[in-house]
Amino acid sequence: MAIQTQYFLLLSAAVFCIGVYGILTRRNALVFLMSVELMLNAANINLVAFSFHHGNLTGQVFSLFTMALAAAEVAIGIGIVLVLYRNFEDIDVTKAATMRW
Amino acid sequence: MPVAGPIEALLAVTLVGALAVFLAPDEWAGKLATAISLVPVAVSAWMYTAFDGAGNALLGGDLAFESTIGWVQLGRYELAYHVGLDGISMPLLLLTTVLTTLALVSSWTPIDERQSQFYGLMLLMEASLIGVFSALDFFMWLVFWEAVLIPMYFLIGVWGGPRRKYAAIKFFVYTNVATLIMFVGFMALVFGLGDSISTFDMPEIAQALRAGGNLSAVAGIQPANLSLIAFTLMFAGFAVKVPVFPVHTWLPDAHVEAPTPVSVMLAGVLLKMGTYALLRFNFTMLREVAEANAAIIVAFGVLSIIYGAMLALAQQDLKRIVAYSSISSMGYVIVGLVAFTPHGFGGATFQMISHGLISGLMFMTVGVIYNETHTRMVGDISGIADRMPWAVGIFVAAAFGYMGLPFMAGFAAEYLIFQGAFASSVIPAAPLVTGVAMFGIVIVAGYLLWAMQRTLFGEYSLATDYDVSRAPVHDVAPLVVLLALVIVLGVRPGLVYQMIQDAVNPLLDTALQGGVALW
Amino acid sequence: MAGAFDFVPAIAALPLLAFVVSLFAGQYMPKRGAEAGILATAGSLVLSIWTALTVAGITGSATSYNENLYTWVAGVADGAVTLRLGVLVDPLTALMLVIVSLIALLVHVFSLGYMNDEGETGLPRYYAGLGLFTASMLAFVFSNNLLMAFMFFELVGLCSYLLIGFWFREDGPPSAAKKAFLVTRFGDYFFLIGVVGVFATFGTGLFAPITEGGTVVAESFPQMAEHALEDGESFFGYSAQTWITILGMLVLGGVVGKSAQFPLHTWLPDAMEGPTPVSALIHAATMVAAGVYLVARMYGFYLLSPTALAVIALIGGFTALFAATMGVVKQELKQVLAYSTISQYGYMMLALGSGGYVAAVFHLTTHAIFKALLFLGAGSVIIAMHHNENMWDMGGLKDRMPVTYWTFLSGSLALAGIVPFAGFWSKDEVLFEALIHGFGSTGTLGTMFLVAYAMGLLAVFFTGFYTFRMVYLTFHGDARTDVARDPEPVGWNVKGPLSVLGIGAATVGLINMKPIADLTGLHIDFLHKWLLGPEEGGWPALTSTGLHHYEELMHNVAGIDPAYPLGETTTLLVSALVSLSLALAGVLVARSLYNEPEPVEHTDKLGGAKTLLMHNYYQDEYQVWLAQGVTVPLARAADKFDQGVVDGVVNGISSVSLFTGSRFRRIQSGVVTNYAALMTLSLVLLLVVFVVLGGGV
Amino acid sequence: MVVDIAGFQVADWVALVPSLILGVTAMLLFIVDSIEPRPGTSSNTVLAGLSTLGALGAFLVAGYFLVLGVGQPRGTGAVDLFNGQLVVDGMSLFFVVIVGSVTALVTLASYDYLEGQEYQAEYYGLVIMAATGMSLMASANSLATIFVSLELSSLPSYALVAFLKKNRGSVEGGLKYLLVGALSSSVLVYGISLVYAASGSLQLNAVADALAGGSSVPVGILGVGIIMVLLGFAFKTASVPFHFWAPEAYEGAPAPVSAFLSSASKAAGFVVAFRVFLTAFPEVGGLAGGDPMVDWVTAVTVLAVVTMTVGNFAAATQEKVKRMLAYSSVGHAGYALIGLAALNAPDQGFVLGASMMHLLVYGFMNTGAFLFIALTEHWGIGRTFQDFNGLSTQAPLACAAMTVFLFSLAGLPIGGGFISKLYLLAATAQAGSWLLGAALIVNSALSLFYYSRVVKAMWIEDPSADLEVDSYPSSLYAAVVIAAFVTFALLPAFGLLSPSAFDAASVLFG
Amino acid sequence: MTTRPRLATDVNYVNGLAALALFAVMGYVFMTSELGMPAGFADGSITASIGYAMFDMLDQAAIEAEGFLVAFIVIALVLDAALDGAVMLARREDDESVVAAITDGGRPLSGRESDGADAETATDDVTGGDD
Repeated sequence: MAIQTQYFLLLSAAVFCIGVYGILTRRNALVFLMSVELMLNAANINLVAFSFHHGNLTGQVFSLFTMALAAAEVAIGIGIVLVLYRNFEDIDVTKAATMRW
Repeated sequence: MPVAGPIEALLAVTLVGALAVFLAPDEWAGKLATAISLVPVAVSAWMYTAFDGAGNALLGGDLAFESTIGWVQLGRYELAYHVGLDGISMPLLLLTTVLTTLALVSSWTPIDERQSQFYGLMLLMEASLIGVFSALDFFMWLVFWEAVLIPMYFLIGVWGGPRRKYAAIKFFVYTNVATLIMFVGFMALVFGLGDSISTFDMPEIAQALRAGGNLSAVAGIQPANLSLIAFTLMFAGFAVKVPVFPVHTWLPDAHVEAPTPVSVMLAGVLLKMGTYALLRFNFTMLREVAEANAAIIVAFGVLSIIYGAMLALAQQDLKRIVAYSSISSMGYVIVGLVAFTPHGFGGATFQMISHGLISGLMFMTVGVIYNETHTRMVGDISGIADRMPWAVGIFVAAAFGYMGLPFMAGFAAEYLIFQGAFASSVIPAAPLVTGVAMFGIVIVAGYLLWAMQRTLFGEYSLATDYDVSRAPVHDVAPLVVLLALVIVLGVRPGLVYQMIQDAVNPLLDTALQGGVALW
Repeated sequence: MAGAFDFVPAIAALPLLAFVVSLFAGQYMPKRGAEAGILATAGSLVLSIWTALTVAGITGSATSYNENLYTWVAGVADGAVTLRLGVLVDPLTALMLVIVSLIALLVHVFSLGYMNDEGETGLPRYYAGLGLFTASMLAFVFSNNLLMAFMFFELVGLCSYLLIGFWFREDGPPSAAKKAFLVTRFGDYFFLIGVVGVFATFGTGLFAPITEGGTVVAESFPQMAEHALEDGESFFGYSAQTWITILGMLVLGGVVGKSAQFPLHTWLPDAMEGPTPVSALIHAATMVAAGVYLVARMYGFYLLSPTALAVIALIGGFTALFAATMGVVKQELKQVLAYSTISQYGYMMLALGSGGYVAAVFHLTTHAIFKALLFLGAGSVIIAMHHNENMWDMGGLKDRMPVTYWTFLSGSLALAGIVPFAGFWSKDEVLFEALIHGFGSTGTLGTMFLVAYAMGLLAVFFTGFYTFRMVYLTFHGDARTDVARDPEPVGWNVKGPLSVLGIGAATVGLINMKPIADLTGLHIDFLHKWLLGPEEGGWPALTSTGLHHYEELMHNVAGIDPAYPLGETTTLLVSALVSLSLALAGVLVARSLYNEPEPVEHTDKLGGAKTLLMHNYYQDEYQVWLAQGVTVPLARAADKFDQGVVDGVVNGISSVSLFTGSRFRRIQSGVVTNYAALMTLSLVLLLVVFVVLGGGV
Repeated sequence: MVVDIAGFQVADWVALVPSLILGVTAMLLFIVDSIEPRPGTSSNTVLAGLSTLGALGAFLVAGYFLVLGVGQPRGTGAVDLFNGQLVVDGMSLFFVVIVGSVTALVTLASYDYLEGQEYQAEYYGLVIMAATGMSLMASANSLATIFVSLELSSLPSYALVAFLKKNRGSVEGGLKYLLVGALSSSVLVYGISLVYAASGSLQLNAVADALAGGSSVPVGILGVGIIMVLLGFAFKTASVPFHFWAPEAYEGAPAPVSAFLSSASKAAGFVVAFRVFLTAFPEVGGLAGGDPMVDWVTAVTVLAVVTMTVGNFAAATQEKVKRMLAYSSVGHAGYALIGLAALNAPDQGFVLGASMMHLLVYGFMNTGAFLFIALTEHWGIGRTFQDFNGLSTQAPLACAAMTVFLFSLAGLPIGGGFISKLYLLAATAQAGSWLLGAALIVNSALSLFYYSRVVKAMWIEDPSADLEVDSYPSSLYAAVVIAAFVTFALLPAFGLLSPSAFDAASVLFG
Repeated sequence: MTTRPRLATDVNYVNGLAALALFAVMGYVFMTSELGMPAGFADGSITASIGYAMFDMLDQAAIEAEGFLVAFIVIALVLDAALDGAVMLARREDDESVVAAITDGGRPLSGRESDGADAETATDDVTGGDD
């Protein structure tokens, strides 16, 4: 007896929203990136779950790409956080707010 | 069909000439531009004599100097370079070329910096204006129509008076919005014509619309309402250019700030674009709507006449006086157009020409006086007739021309408009409305006479610290030419009125039914 | 065969040529352009006389002439009227042409003395103005349609403006010029509506039908109106009767303005700021007559509307009295003459309104002569007085300038209406016609005529009084100033015209001595016959501008008939005696008050009325108030409204947009966390709207 | 598989040559970078030349293909590659033309701009890599391909924005771009996962087929997915509400990068959006008639109105020219969104074609405008409007070019922007989308106001005493002038490309 | 100075509400959706099928999937680009001298004192902003 797919959806939504919550409430750039990872993985949950639901592997395969991409994104992200620190002496994302309006 | 006709020659000469003038050194840019602009004058004068058009350009008349080249295929619609003249556009074209040359000559004195840019832009503007009056493909017409704004923006913005930046941007944005609104209206019509139309050729569209029954619903709006909406949008758009109360406020600012030659072009030709477009679009293509809403339209016309004149009465700045009176004068055109009578249309078109000449003359004269006195305020000058007899003499003549003195062009135009409007079967209570509109001729006399009394006559005094002497010949010469033209047209209106009538009469040929009134 | 009629256009063209020559070449001529004007007006006079002789049948069979000569605007489409210029010559025209060109010539000559000899500058401009005026006036006179008449009517207004404002360096003349043009423009506004209306209604503005070989090829608008009235047509939703009245009243607006009738008379006294020859020519003899002439010209039209006639008569009668009373207290020579002019034109209007067509034309003729004379005489005095016009500074000039005095006296007697001078005959006829038509006409029309008559009669007394007050103050008594003791002598060019006119003023009344004719049965009412036509049947019926036709209309349409309460002859004599004795009474009162060596002002005796009269019944004040107290504030208010509201909305839209923009950019707080929050919120919002509420679930 | 290109029977992947050229160029640049003896020693000329050539090659080949009819009904018909993972049709080639031309201009201009900078090889490599991603986006026909190619264009862009490592603005812009981008890409991928959940496919045509069934589709899940996908693309196109990165990134980034992102990247975002929504979701949106399951047309309409309004209104009151252009870029995204919003029109191809043409013209005029900013940065005259005062006295040619850009952006007939904007307006009229039309008019007017502020500064205001332009960098100038010429030429020569756009657009509507 | 993650004390909980709202909406939509029972996979090696799918060898896969070859190649490029970009950003210059920051012009910026940089990191002369 397979679990109702809806509950996977609920789980992924929860993970997604936790990621969003992290982004919204925390100022640390690294935490920001981590939260994004959570959101990407929420998508992966869906992909895998619905891969099973639909009986094709498209979603599963795609989830692998998502992971790879997450890695690439973090690479660039870390790079930027580095230069951010060099310029602003901090990795608080709210500190880098010289340009606005 | 020949591709290189005289209209192409006009466009080419002005555009290439503009380029040449841009690159010319300041010292002789003015002379060069004037020399170049004589070519269009000569060509258009020749065109006038060789004019062989008949009927209305949009209603299947024979066009003079027509040429067509395919331009762009846009979706289903074919845009073309299509130019040609009829009895309405020929005089306006002539007005443009003549007035440009005279304005260029009148620039020699006041324009003393960045001259090559100034004269280049003036020629660019001439090119655009020639395009506006000769184009018969809507999109191409629109290109020229909007292209006029660009030189105008710079001409006011760079060489204008103290508030030139404000005036320039106001003019720019105001008229641009108007164009966009008008565009939506026209496109709604084109879409309403549906598959029967696959071009933006104005004659084709006009004939399809006048044939009746070709409109279909667009986006759920039924044909009758569609044409009403389109009419309203187009009227609103063109009204800004005319300008009609209450969308006129860009005009006084633009006029006051613009240097004299630019004011001349603005009042002399640019305002006519609005009424020309009204005639070509609203009153030709959607005649039935115009007739159904004649009461409202004529109300705008009369309001412009009286209100504009009242405003002129309250002004102290000579240029502002003339500017507001332009609003008043253009109101007559609206009244004439909406009369839907031969003399109404003809007189309105004739008024475009005559007001072009007379307001140009007025602005130039004010400019000549300004060149010497460096003030235009009524209270600052008096008795200037003592020092500049010829300029003042022409001023007086111009002012009387403006007041509609017989045997000057203005009287012919206004009389014909009144004659047309009085007998109109479209305007409700036509005699009464005409009578009210005519009261403008009293107010115009009031403010012009008042201004003349204060500035030209009395004991000589000047508030500014300048030594006033007689105006140089090249300042006065354009005035003389214009005055001569005004008188010639006043004595013999038929010189242009014949071809105008020939072109406007077809507008009245078929009675159209089914216009929806706004209320 | 080139007859006189082929040269009629040249009557106007010659002075026009003089205008051009004077304007551009005047400064190179010894008399600064006067030569051109004199030659041209002399030529015009000759041609006019030739024309008049032709009309009279002296050079052949009597004839008239009416042709369109120039198509000004051709109406191509159906229903588009064609506007033409043409020439109409009939007895009225011919008479007026002679008057105008004669006085123009005399004034040109007089100007040599008044302007050239006084060393004025700007004379080419002056003579150009005179030339243009003469041309326009003459062309107005022979206009064959209403539009052409209007066009030249306006042109004479322009010339009036230019000539009043001739001394532009002073403050007064430009202001007076402005006022003159503006007030007449106000009248012309109605006139123009009338013109447009006539053309719109009848499709033509012809005064008289154009005939060809005895058949009418183009009908005139009075005739068409007549037919419309008979056929009971209606125009623009009005019955023909009402509409004709409306049109007539509209045209009357121009008449009232130009002929300085109440309430648009206020410009004329101010117009005296202009050079005196100009006053003589334009503001006394000719241009001011244009209004009256116009009514006479289209008399066939006015006769169709009793209402219009009554209004004309009342305006005329009232103006005659009203202006005469104001003339009583004036201190300046030309002011007295100005009010007198207004008053005299009132008589003409009275005559026209009450069916006295011949009387009106008669008075027009005599008045042109004697008023021109008076103005030129005044001009002569002014030269002598070094341009001081105040009568209280004069006195005793009688002995020092006899030519001026005697001619002036001739004019004054004519003006006062003392037998046998010209004014007596014409004024008497005016009053007589008003009287008998007042008794004879039915209903309120007759009453109106009688009221108008009463006012006109009363004015006779005042006329006699102010005229001789003027004469006594100016010429009699002791000289009151040094200048008056030693006035500047005037030359032949002043005396010549004065003499011509002085003789005219004494004799011109002889052309229509109606009372004598009636009493003696002699046919010496030449003017009456002139207007009636050479034959018993009058002018060919087709012309429709003949007196015969008018008399028919008066009887048939307007219901104006003569009635003689005391019998025909007695009424005639009583009427003449009453007016003559009133005039004499006026003269005698003036004599008793002012004919003494050291006259003093008696105006204080008038009490409160003095202030009223000195202020011209506050007519100027209320008109100035209308202009400056009502119109200007209204214009200012409109300006405020325009700047504040109309333009304010435009600027407001711009400000609001920019303010909105400055708020919108605040959304971009610079803090990336906030961005994320906004993104999340908008995601939630979109989901709610388009998924939850959008029927997705 | 073989297709017929200009009479030659060639393998179907040949249709992909434009993208391949870009990809190969990117690889070459990496090789140059990695074999250089010491970092920064590679010749700027070689790098810039190579990238410009590559971009130009892609542009020319794509343009040539368009002319030949590759991928279009009159030629080969749409070329499906790799089982529908990629498709080469008129639209993809059209957008490769945009991307290629913009990239060429940007790399050309960068030659001068980067003078004396380190990491030039990386710079060009990243630019061309991003361009490769964008060209692939134009061809991507599966959500998977779309996602990865979108990331291929995004990730180098983050680095490019932060390219000036010692400049706080640049770094801050890069950071914000990255963070918003990361958030957006997770929203996008989550949306994709939900679309997959609803349809069981990622390939667009398969998605459309699966969703066409109707009754069994979980509409709610699909709706959330579609909205999230839409927002994911909104990020790429800098549309509200995912536009927040744009003003800062454009302002902080080196100006050529701003040009690149605001023109090419935006265009690529639009092509993806067009393709996804019109290939996969037409029936869902009710375009085939009937009630929409998920009314994304209305959603896009709302986004379009809000985007153009926010962008233009915020731009109106800016003090810095570059930031103004950044906001105006947001505004133009709103205009281009009309292509997906005014689809109630009977002639949908007209609407979409207008939008595509606008993006093409926009590519030149906006790139030109930002490159002009690059020029001013090169001169170091400052960034505010006042700093531009009287610039025309020093650099009339460049200022004239800038005037052409700005007026064309404002929709005046001095460049192709006139026609394209009017066509968008016409599209709203045809669809009866009065709201869109009114918003377009209001915003257009406002944009005229703020664009002309720059013009006013350059031509009307008097220069301050210390304004001095001491150098006239040739390649930057060349890029600006070429862009100006093309912008202007697109007015009379609009018809050269517009048939391609309208044909390509019409095809998508069957 | 944050150099490593710490328990945040300055968390912005208000913003967090947005996340909760999002969860509420998503949860509502998901839980009200009708989803049938999962179909499950066909028999065969999932891992192998994934591999085949990645290289477009779909005819050999036991379980159906779409091809991912293009995505595979592209992801390679993405990683490449990311690496390049990350290295470029992360690399520390030997020479700590300040390179002229091009985006900041040589002239004072108006109206923003805090813009630009501290004295030691930027060449900006932030004195006397005029507006």
